[in-house]
Amino acid sequence: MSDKKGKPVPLANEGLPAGERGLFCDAPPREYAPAAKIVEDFWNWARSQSLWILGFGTGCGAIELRPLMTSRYDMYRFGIQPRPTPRQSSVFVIGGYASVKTLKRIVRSYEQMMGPKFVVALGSCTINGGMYWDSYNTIKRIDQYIPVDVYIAGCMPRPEALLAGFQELKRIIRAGKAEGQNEYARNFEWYKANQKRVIKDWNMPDYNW
Amino acid sequence: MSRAKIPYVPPEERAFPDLDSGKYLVMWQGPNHPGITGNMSLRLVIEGDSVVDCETHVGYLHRGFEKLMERRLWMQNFPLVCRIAVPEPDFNEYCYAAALEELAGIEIPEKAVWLRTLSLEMIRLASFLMWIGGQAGAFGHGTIAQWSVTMRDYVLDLFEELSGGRIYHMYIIPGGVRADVPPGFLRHVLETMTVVEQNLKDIELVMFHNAVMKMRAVGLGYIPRDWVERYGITGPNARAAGVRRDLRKDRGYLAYPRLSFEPVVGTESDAFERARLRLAEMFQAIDLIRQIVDALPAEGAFRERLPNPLHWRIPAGETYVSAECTRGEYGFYVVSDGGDKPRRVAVRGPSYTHAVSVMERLVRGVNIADVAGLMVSLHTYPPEIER
Amino acid sequence: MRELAEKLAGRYGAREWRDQRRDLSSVTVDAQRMRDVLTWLRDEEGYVHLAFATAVDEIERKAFRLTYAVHNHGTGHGLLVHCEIDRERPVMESIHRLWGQAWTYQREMKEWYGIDFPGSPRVDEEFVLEGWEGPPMMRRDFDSLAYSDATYAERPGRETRDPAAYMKEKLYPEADA
Amino acid sequence: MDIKDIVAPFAVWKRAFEKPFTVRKPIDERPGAPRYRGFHINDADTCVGCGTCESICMNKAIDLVPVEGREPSAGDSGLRPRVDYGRCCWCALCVDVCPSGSLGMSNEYLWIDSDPDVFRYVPGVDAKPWDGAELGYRRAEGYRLLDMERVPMPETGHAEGVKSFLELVKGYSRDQAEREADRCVACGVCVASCPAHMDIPGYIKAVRDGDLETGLRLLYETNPFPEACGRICTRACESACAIGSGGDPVAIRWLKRYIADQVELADYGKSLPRAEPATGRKVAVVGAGPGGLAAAYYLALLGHKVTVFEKDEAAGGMLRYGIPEYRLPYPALDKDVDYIRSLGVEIRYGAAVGKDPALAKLRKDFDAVYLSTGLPAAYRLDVPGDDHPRVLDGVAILAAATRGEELGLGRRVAVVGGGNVAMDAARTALRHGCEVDIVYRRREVDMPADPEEIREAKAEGARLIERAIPVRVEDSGDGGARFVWNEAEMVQKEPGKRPVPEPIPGAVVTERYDSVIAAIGQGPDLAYLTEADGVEVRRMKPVTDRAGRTSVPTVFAGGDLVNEKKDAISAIADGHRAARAIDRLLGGKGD
Repeated sequence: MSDKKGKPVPLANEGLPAGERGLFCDAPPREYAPAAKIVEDFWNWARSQSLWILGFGTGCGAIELRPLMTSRYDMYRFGIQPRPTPRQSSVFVIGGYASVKTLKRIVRSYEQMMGPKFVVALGSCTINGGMYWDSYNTIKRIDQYIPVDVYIAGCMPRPEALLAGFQELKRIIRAGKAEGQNEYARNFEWYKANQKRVIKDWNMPDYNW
Repeated sequence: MSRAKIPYVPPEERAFPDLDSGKYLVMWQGPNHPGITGNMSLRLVIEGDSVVDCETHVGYLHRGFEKLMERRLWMQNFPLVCRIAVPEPDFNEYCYAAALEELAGIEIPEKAVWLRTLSLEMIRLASFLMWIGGQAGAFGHGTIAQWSVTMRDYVLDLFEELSGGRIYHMYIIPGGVRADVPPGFLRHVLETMTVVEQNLKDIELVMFHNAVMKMRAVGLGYIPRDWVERYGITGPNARAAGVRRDLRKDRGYLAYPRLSFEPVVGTESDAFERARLRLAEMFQAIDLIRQIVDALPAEGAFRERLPNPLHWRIPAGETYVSAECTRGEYGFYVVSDGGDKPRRVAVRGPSYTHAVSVMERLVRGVNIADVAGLMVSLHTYPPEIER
Repeated sequence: MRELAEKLAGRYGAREWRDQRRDLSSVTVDAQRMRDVLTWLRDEEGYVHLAFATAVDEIERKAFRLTYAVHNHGTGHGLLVHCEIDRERPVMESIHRLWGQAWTYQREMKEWYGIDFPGSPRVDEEFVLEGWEGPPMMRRDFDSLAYSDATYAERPGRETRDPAAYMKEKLYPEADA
Repeated sequence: MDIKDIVAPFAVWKRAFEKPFTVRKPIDERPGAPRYRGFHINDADTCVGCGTCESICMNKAIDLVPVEGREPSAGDSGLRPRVDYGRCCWCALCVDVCPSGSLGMSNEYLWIDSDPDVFRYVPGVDAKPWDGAELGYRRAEGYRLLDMERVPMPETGHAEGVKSFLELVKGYSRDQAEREADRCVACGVCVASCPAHMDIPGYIKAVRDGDLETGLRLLYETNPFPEACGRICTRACESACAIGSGGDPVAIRWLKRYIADQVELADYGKSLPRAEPATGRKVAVVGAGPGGLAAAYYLALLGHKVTVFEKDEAAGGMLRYGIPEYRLPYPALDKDVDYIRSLGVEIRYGAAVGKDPALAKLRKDFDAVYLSTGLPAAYRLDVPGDDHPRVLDGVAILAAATRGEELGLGRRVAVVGGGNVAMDAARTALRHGCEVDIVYRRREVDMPADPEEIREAKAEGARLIERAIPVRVEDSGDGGARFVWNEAEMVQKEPGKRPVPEPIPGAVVTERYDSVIAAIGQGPDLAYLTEADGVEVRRMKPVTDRAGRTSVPTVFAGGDLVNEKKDAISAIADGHRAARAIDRLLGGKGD
């Protein structure tokens, strides 16, 4: 488990027999190669119509997702619904501030998500630290660690603002400009370096980077 | 459906199952899991489908409030404190404001007393409405949340009208409250209460006269009477165990001594009983809100003059102010060294006990499918554990 | 209350009794008698509820002041029991056998202040932090802002001007010349 | 469990026929509540750029930035707050605290962007869709985080005050001073307006902290006349005070006085800097008014040997001879002067430069000369008959009162003029039991005197005659004078300029007075400047640069003689600047 002194943890497959090393993922994420324009446009349209949100309440912004997913705002009618696991989700909502401990889970969940995937960041805290700008345990800019497609200002943004944010995300997706996932693949080393700079207990079970 | 009586095991004596024996499975529930309240996690050790051991892991929401508060002026902390417990920020605001007023020797105007009480009861109702949706959802009953969260939103609309904020109201400011009620507000309150009450009656019918709910919740998470003292359990969790304790009565703060209500006390102390008790407290909150609306003085100041917030110094001293929130005893321990910033602020959230010590103990022997229901039935908010 | 104050003083040498409110008092005892005091208060005087336990960094006095808040439901009276321990070698007797939730407070104090409670369950495990390499962060000599600035990148482009300095620069720059 | 538990849940179905909770178009149908705390709005013209919003913001979300087309001016820093929505928590403390009340919040809550760098703007300057929003959070009526009312100054009532020359203003007690100092937000907007650029926020903080030694030290850094200025300063700072943009300005002058009053002269030395080692250079200062003595003080601090030449028999200049005792008691002035003298400044009384000694001699005997001779010569009324023996000079009357001479004003007195000297003369006359008419050619609002002075003169019983243009003075034949004036109306001659009085034909009024006191202004007496000295003079003023250097390298000039403001604090500032320039001339560093 975690190394208390914060010394670099050995790679997870270190010392394993060669045959078992494959249990751990060594391959970095790849950029998505778009299909022919007309096909891709159709796919983008389809993607934009079914945004499946990962139900991970990373911060206080998650509280406004609850009204959004129930009858008053009813986001299902817009093709948005929460999913319990990253494997089924396409949208990651960063609900405000991210403590270092949560950031590690955010990174892991994000990497587990299937492409194409998008990130929506809520509130001041994700943009420039928000009210925790001087806290020792919260990061200030989420875009240093994972790519973000849409920001919604507010502390916290109301459900209506969230809906508007999702509409904006849909617009971007349809226009083929939601490039976060490719951004992450392109600048993987940079993101990893940033992540490792703040996450001292770097223990990601079945990844090897 | 017997109400299980769990033999007493001292909390510090854990089973420590032999994980290498092959009999057990270690499973993490959370932080990314629909069956967890907020952002925390449980490390469960499972044998078959029942839990034999549990460790709670908290800190995913740790922002270091208590450190940050030592860096900020007394008044600057006022917007900060409400963020400690997201679904019901007002208790933070009240405890912090009351502690400052006590240390600085400030008496707040009568009208502020009533408006604070109104605000606290409204958020109590809102918080319970949010909770009941979660409780029903944890037992596979999704409809309730569709109703109750909307009801909560109606209460939040009232807050928006009163204070200008939906979630973080920042209304109870040291010295009083920030604004008087807007015109027509009290009528809106009464109208909303009628709607909420109507819906709560439906919820009661559907959720509490429900075979599935009874089969799953009755007997789940039984808290023996003597655990209340042993673990420092407060609020509905304690009252459901038959302990008649309610700070609103016992401490008699704000306008509560002048309101007519009796703490709701249960007997059976299981998840079902706690849910029923909270439902009764929701009706009670509606009743209290109506009483407050009746008694609210029409005239008068709503705020006491304070020194310039930029150089406000509070005389050296310490105090602990507590209030009865939906989960139990919420308290602020504030130490001043006579400077313009707090020397130390410690926040006592009821979830600290309920979600860690009590949860770890209660979850043993529970079916994994019921862990979420049990957790919700303790009504915990992780941000107040780790601050 | 007077009576309790005298009993505490007589039995345990408690001092500095102060009534903060009608229903809240504070008292100081020696650290090595704290456990006895709390046991006695719980078992004999009805202070059965431990509301919280925490520490205050008295860095000027090179001490940690520990506070245990106990409450008597019968009389509705709360008591803040203080004791001081050495800041250089902070060790305190554990009370996890007195209250079932005390170990979390002790775990918290261990992580946040570096106060050790030998024998307390999981006291050496990380509590809210993960991979923390700095000093215990609630100590007053730990500068949160400096740490944050050094560790977490800020969005560039922020710059502010002091009104007095700006007006000087614009209106009477020669004053220093 | 009974049958009800099976059946009851089906009650849900009745909801199928009810109106759904769902909001059809949430964004359009649900604007923020009237009090909603949305994005900021700011009335950039009302805003004074004091930065109190920045100070109260716990998130460091607010920066003060220069904005285009807005330059600093008195009482406005020219900066405007920029809000970073990567920090803001919408607590609206900035709105609650804003002294001018310019800051507010709209009820707009939608701002979505893919670029995280856009979330900051200057409200009221950078155009946004929510500019001018009617709805949104405003500070509630009767609710302010800052106290907008000044702590009242204890004063002798007018009925009582007019009977004697005792000081009217009693001064703050410790508690009052600390409460008043607490109102300051330490923005520093006032500093630019003070001619001496005193560290006003600094010494107010010292009052707040009860640290009067630091306070005194800060005062003396820029002003060696705190007792005098704490009473009679024209206080441009208070007009610039940010708190004053929405309430009573902080009583900066009274707080200065409080510091000086509280510290005994014997204790001054403990907190004030000591003089540098003697440099052996000698400087002559002409005129022991505030400007001259200020120069002397700073020169002495720098280690120079200073000799002050004063034509009168006591030091203080206009502070002593022009300002009545009830406003500035002599012991207070003496305290300031005595401290300056304690640094080794020598004052030669009765030494009228020009007669004895001549300026040329000073230039020869001293390394530098500072001219601070002020404006001793009163202007005449400049109407026929202004040489009548009952037409008196206001400044001379005040000086005579200071010397304790018999004034012999008679019973009815007219004071002509609308400045502070006129008010002082009127109130002095009132204290000598006269009936006083103040005759002014424009309206009361046009008077250059301090509004407070005008108010008090009227309260003490002076009658104000506005819009009266003097025509002539005649002898009344019974030892008095008949003063004749023409009533006037105010005419706006040029748009944008202030209106001028035009005589109404035929509306001539004649009143008999025992004395007519002319207080319409003073001019310099430059008789001591001979051509041989070579100091260039233009329009009755020695030509100087900002540091007071004249055309002759070793001769400096300042104070009322040179500057436009013609008040004590400007003279002090001139003296300080000149002292630094002289020090540099004499080989020092000048600080």
